[in-house]
Amino acid sequence: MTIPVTIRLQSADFDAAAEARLLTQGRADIGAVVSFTGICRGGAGADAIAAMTLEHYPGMAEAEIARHAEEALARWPLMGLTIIHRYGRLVPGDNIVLVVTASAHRTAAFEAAEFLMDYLKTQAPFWKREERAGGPSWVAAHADDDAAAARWTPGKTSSSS
Amino acid sequence: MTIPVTIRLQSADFDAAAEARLLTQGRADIGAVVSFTGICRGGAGADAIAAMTLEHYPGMAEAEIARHAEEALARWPLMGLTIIHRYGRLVPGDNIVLVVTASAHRTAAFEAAEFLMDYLKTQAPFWKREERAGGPSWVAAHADDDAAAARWTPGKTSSSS
Amino acid sequence: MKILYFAWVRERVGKAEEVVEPPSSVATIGELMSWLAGRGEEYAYAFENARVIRAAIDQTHVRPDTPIAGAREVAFFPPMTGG
Amino acid sequence: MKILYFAWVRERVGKAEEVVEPPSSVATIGELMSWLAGRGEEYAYAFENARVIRAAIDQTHVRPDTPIAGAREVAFFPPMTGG
Repeated sequence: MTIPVTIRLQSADFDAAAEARLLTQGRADIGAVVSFTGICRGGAGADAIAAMTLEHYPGMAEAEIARHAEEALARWPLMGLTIIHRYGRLVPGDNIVLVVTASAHRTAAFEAAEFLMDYLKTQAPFWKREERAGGPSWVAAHADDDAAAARWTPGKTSSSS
Repeated sequence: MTIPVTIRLQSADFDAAAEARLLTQGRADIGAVVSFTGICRGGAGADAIAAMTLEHYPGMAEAEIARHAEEALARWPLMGLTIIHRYGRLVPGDNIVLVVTASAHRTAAFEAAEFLMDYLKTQAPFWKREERAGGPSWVAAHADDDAAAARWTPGKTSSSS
Repeated sequence: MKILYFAWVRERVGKAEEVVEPPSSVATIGELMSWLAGRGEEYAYAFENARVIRAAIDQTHVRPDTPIAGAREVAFFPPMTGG
Repeated sequence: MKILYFAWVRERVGKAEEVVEPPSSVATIGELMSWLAGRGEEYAYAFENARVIRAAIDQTHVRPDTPIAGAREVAFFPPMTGG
């Protein structure tokens, strides 16, 4: 059976509900659907941002996401997978990223979605530039994101990263 | 700040997308939304089911779910939480349960959603009765669901349950 | 004391609820199950494997050794299969 | 050899891409970064903390000790912050 996999990079917004519906409609073998939506936060006070620009490396971004989608399909018994990552200028409240996983049982759906999000945060070539009152700045990578991603590597614990 | 919490037990279907939208609309502090939808599976061959009836203990079901919602709010920095559990007769493909968690960051949203699903599976007073060609039968509890729920109890590992 | 039955416990007992007056020697949930099991064939069938049956007092999960004194509503049911 | 720059590496270098011909003594990604850093003030600024800069050869993540022989496209960028 072919597992439906959708990967899209786009500047346009996405409809998380419609994407989840596409994975499940007309099927009776899916028991669990997990949907993760990442949203542009506005911050507060001096940290408030007016907008964010997501830069990406065209070609490599698609390849990296596809590679991790393949890995997720190999590790968990998924019945459907959708990954959408936006690029360009976003304002607070805008959607950034969507991961939808479908499986017979909830554990596979949850784990695969977390795995993909951890890898998107640390391996997919995207960079966030925030516009604040004090001027624009590039978002720094977070050590805890690296630790989160490391937990999926056999023989590697988060404390070693 | 009051955290929006919605808990509903109903025979009617739910709209996962509309529920998620209710949690996030008009806000710019939410960075992560995790939505879990549990769906009635149809099974295959001799295991195929025509329908499923979800019996519940009115009053206690609401109380148990509310108690676990409180616990999730105490353990994770959530900014919104919606739990909907259906009862009554469902056919394959029908929605059963919805958990939506909103937070600033993905880890809290993912963990709280998994915690709530693990507890709904093992502690909320619902019972599934499946209709098969060979007659109706009550779904047996799964040891791995108990193990999944036990991982959230401090000092208790899944192997001890 | 009001007793509720759910799922296959309800089907075996043949009713969803009833009011009973156990003797004062029946002090715990486990003893209440034993006492109910002696009330007839359908009860004996429902409680034949009492170890798998879960109980709640006034809508809170309890264990077999929990005292029933003061309970208004006691429920018996199989392990939960929601979610 | 085509070189791409992203995010603040791109801003510091002042261009998104260029074609360069490093001498044959430049064998690895790390050596390429050192060689680029010597091409001018903007490059020195971009690569002043080379340890934090990530690299890809032909759209695959590589380490500083990876040889650049045969590379068509080399990219330099800060740690990724997608998702």
